[in-house]
Amino acid sequence: MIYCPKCGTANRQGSKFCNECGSPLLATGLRCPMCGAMNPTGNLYCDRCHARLIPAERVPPEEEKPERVSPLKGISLPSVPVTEGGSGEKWLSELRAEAEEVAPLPEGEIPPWLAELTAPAGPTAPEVSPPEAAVPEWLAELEAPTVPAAPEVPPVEAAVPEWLAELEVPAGPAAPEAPPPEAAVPEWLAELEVPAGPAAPEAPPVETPVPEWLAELEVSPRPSPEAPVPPLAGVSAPPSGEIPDWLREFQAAPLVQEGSSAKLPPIALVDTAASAPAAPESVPPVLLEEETPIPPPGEIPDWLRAAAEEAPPELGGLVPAEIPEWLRALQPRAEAAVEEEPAETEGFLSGLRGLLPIGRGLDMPATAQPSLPRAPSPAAVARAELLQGLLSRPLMTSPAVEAREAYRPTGWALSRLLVGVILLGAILLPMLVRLSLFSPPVVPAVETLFAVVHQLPSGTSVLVAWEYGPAEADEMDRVAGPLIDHLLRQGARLVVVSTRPEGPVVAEALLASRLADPSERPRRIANLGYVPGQAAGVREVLGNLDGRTEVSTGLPAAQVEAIAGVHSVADVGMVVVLAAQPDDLRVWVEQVSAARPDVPIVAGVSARVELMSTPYLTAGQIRGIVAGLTGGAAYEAKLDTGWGREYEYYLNSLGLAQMAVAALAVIGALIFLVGGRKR
Amino acid sequence: MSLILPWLLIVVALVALLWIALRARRGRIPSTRSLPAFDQLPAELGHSAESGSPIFFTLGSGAVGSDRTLTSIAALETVEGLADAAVAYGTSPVVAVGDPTLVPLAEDVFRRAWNRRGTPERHDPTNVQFIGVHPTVYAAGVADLVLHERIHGHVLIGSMDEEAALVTHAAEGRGIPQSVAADRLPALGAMYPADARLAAGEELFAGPARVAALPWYCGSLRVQDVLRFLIVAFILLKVLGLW
Amino acid sequence: MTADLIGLIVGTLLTLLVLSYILGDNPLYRLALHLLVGATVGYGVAVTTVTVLQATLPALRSESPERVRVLIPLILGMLLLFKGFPRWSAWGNFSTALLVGVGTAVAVSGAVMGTIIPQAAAVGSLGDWLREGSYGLLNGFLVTLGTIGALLAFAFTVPRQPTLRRLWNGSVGVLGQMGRLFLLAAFGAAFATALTASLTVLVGRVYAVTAGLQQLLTLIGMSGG
Amino acid sequence: MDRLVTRILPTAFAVGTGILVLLGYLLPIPLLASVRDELVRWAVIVAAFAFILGFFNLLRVHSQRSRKPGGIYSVVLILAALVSLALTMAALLIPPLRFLGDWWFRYVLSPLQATVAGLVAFVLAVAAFRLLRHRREAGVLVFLGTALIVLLGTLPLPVPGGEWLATLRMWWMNVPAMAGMRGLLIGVGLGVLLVGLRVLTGTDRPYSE
Repeated sequence: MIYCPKCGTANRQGSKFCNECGSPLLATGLRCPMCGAMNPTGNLYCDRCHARLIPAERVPPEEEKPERVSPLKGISLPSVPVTEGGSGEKWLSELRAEAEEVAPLPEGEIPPWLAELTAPAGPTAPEVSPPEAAVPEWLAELEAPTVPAAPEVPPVEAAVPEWLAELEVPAGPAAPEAPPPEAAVPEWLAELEVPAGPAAPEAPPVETPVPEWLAELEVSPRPSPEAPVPPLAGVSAPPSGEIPDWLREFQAAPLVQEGSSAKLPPIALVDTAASAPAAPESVPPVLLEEETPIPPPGEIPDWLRAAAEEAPPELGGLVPAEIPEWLRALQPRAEAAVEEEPAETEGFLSGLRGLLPIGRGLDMPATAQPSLPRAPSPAAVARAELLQGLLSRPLMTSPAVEAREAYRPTGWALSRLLVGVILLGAILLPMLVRLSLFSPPVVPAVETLFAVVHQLPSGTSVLVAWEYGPAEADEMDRVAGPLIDHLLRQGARLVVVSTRPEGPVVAEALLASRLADPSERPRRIANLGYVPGQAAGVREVLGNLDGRTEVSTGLPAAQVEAIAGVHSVADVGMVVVLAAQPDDLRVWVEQVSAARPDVPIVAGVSARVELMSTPYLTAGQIRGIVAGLTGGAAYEAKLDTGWGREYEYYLNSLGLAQMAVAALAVIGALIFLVGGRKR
Repeated sequence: MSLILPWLLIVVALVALLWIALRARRGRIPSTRSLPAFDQLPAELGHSAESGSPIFFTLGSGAVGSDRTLTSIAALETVEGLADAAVAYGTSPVVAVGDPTLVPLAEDVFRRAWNRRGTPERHDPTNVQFIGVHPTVYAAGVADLVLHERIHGHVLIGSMDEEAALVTHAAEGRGIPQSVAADRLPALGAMYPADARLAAGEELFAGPARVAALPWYCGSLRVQDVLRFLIVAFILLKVLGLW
Repeated sequence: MTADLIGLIVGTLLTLLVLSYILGDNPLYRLALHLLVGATVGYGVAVTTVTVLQATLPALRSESPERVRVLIPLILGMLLLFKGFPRWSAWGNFSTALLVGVGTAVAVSGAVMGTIIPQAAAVGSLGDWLREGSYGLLNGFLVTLGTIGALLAFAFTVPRQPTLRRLWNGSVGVLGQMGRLFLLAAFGAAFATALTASLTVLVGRVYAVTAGLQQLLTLIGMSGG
Repeated sequence: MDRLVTRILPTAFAVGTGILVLLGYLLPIPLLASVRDELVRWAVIVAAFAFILGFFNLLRVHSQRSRKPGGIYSVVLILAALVSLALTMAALLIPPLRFLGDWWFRYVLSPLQATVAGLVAFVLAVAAFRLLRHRREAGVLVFLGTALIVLLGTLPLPVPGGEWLATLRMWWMNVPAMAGMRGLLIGVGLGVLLVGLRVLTGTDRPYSE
């Protein structure tokens, strides 16, 4: 439980705001980078594995702390302050981006993808206490929500992968640029060191800080008389505290003054080609000391051979491991004899060799002497081949998280084919076998529309809003056809306008097919074309009808006879709206009733608009409506314009197709009711 | 039509919004009920980062400048709530828009997310795709993308009608988990039987509050509830003939 | 005449390619679809730019104050094109600001004056219902219950105090459950009407293809025979 | 200077135009109404430029994709876009070439758009078939029941129950479905209103840096 700092209420783990007073809940714990245990925010060391939680460096004062730019609750994000004008070179920001993705988060908050890796796969979404009665999944009111409980993605194994645990820099503000002065030395290595002297190293280490995982491979460079140094590189120190005596004799002379934590390169990656001074025989050579001449491979140094022959009995049954051939080949050795280099005599660097003499050539740039490449010795060639072999081996990485290949839902192709075949069959059947299953129904709205159009005096001009394009033409042509035909028969003069780019072209096609005598076209029909801008365009065109150009003839509208005497919507006897979308109907009804409330408005709409259009019908704003193919068929039956044959085809096909889909829905319901829910 | 009622509604809404904004500043942020369509998006984003394939957003064809503007803006804010997380994971989602006015606004969402992260040059403007002007053509184009691109999850949020069924059909065919938020009735009729977590009608506008959880988003949901009760009272008064 | 014949062949062929999606997603369908997406965008760009330019250019040439009123949107339009280049994208903020501002106002006024108030007021009163006879009362009551229920089904925030919360669940929660059923009725009706509309279009397309094929067969028969 | 041009001025501009246009709707003052119409006309012109932006976005996306496997489709798309642009421009601007534009619209665009609209019926049918696989709560019966009533009531079979089904459909659409639709539309209206107020008060700034 998390206790709210303001009102003390106990809130559930992981909630971001207090349930009682709503104040944001501060971070409630620090996760130990080594063992993952959660520690109270105040801890310096982890309770379980005593690893240091907060690095020893100075905590940046308040104003330097990067202010959280986007306080995104629920998603714990490494937020990076926006650096004005880009920060340094591009490679640095990319490095920062990768380092940030790997480095742990400042307040101990772990990004969900990682939290999933460490914590057992639990619900990661920040749960807000959902009130009992309010439905968890919005429609699952009577029964458990159908949301698939088990996430499809197989939960990633909970244990932190080994490579990630090592890579994590110890918790604490992970500013990658600021080199941590001293990597937290693991427990077992700390014991081998001399208990840290009070004097913290004044001179910051010259070499670059060695990352944690690399430090483990090195032998502690600070041998002290009491704690001898294990002789061989790479041999990890015995875990128990006391040092076996076989080890003690290999103890090297105190080379480095106590207290200096100079970090030497871990493995003797010594550039033996450089003119390193030959260490005098008297000082027992330590493999890692830079200046020690390494005997050529095959020829064992006498101190090692002595140790090998002696095989001191008290080894406690430990047979001295003989060095395998491939490791010996890797053993570096001195290539050329190097001349003597005087050791330093005084100052705190006394005893060190190979130091740059003060004054001589310090100002000279360190140029490498170009040594002519001699024929590489067979050993070097062998080493190179071995390295090449290692590199050419395929990279063994953790099994790549293959893209979760989407599983195909069961019976998908089968149900798709079944529905397709039945649907096409139902549509084609009336063409093969002459059916007369369905006849045009009697629709009250069509009756009123027919009556309104019937009493229209001859010669009145009618404004037609053509709000459909080619995609809806197959349905809307059959809805609008009889209505337009009836208007033309009544002697009305049509003024066509559209707020869709494709409207005028589709209008031309239908008007041409429905006008009995094409020569009467200029007298009967004026197509004013496309008006951009939904409601604003409509308002504009209602105010000024004859100011536009007629599409089919290209003449200005004033010269077209069909629109003579009509300047605005005030001069129009009726408005017909042919709408395939509910919005278009609403826009036209609002604008026309606003501009001229008493003009009769009728509509021819698609089936999908029928549900939204009934309020206008009941409110009296629209006098009559013909909706969908059934409406068109009913109107055609009353008008009998000779298109009856086509309507019969359409009606039967549509009726059968609807029956087919209804049957499919019921069958599907039974199948999947019995067959079981989605896995 | 008298203009008193619209003024009354807008003024009351403004006053309620300012009052709740003050309460939110004092820490009293209302907790909202959970909406599965949005609550699982952050986790979905994590999985998508793991699998390396992006999440696909279908923003619909609601033109900015028309009366569908605010549905598209709510959808953009939901995507913006996820943009910072997506950018932090390095997988920036693919967004398909059906109206040209949405192209600049959608690109800005990700460009600013990369700017906030400090690496503006990693912004790839082609992750916002303008597909087709006509709604049905847009839906068919998006369905083709969903069928053939490597995507991890599909989120449909915005202004669409029943042609949205083309997109959810394609995503269901590939077994891709989907979240759908639609506010138009034909779309809701087509989306209810689809294989998707549904947020219906007004719940689309709760998307930003659930994904980004900023105080003023949660506050405005509380205002919607306040207005809801006022309208219920108005309806009851009208039924009793007192208005 | 040959243009119509070629057109008929092309139209019928393209319709068949798109209908083949019913049997399964195939490369031919994808070709036809990509052709459609490209053609629609090309058509849209052409119509919009020509219409807008035809509306603005004459005003630009005339010396009247009308010029200024047209110049500003054209400049804003040019600025919007900067959004195509991420580096100067910020300069297009004015144009998107105009689109968002105007769009917001249009949407808010549409929502308030076109949807909320008319729909809330359309519930009618007891008097109206009684005038429609005994059924009127039942219908009116059901519509009111359903509207209020559907509205309360979306309630987002819940009171925190336990006592208030129990009261809330008892009242708003129950009404919300019922409202959800009315919402599902609306979804079912929307589904059915949308299905009827698109089925009509599908029937029309199948008829167009069969008519086209029959016409081509007769032509081939005629020229062959 | 940077903050002023990319943040403060656009915010002022958006809030200003928004409030002006909204007042144009809410106050019956002719001056405000003309300012409102003028600003809406500006938005239409700027939207046309957005179309050009969208067109180049399409070309850029698909030219990139045409280099990847399966790029032939993107090549077809780019060609179709350019041909369609040229033919329609010619049809609108050069009267003698008008028949080309009409041919392209009538025999390529229309059949394709109509047939894709027809596919919507197929996918809706598949969704109806698999309805119980995705939704398992009691409410699905209301959805299925309503869909069947409205679907079968549209074109009743000439069987005796046919007439009764048509009247049941009429009632079902005018009472339960209408009530649900009304609640939904009012709810969506509230959502739109609140997002609008957040934009008009400058809280949400999708346009600003």
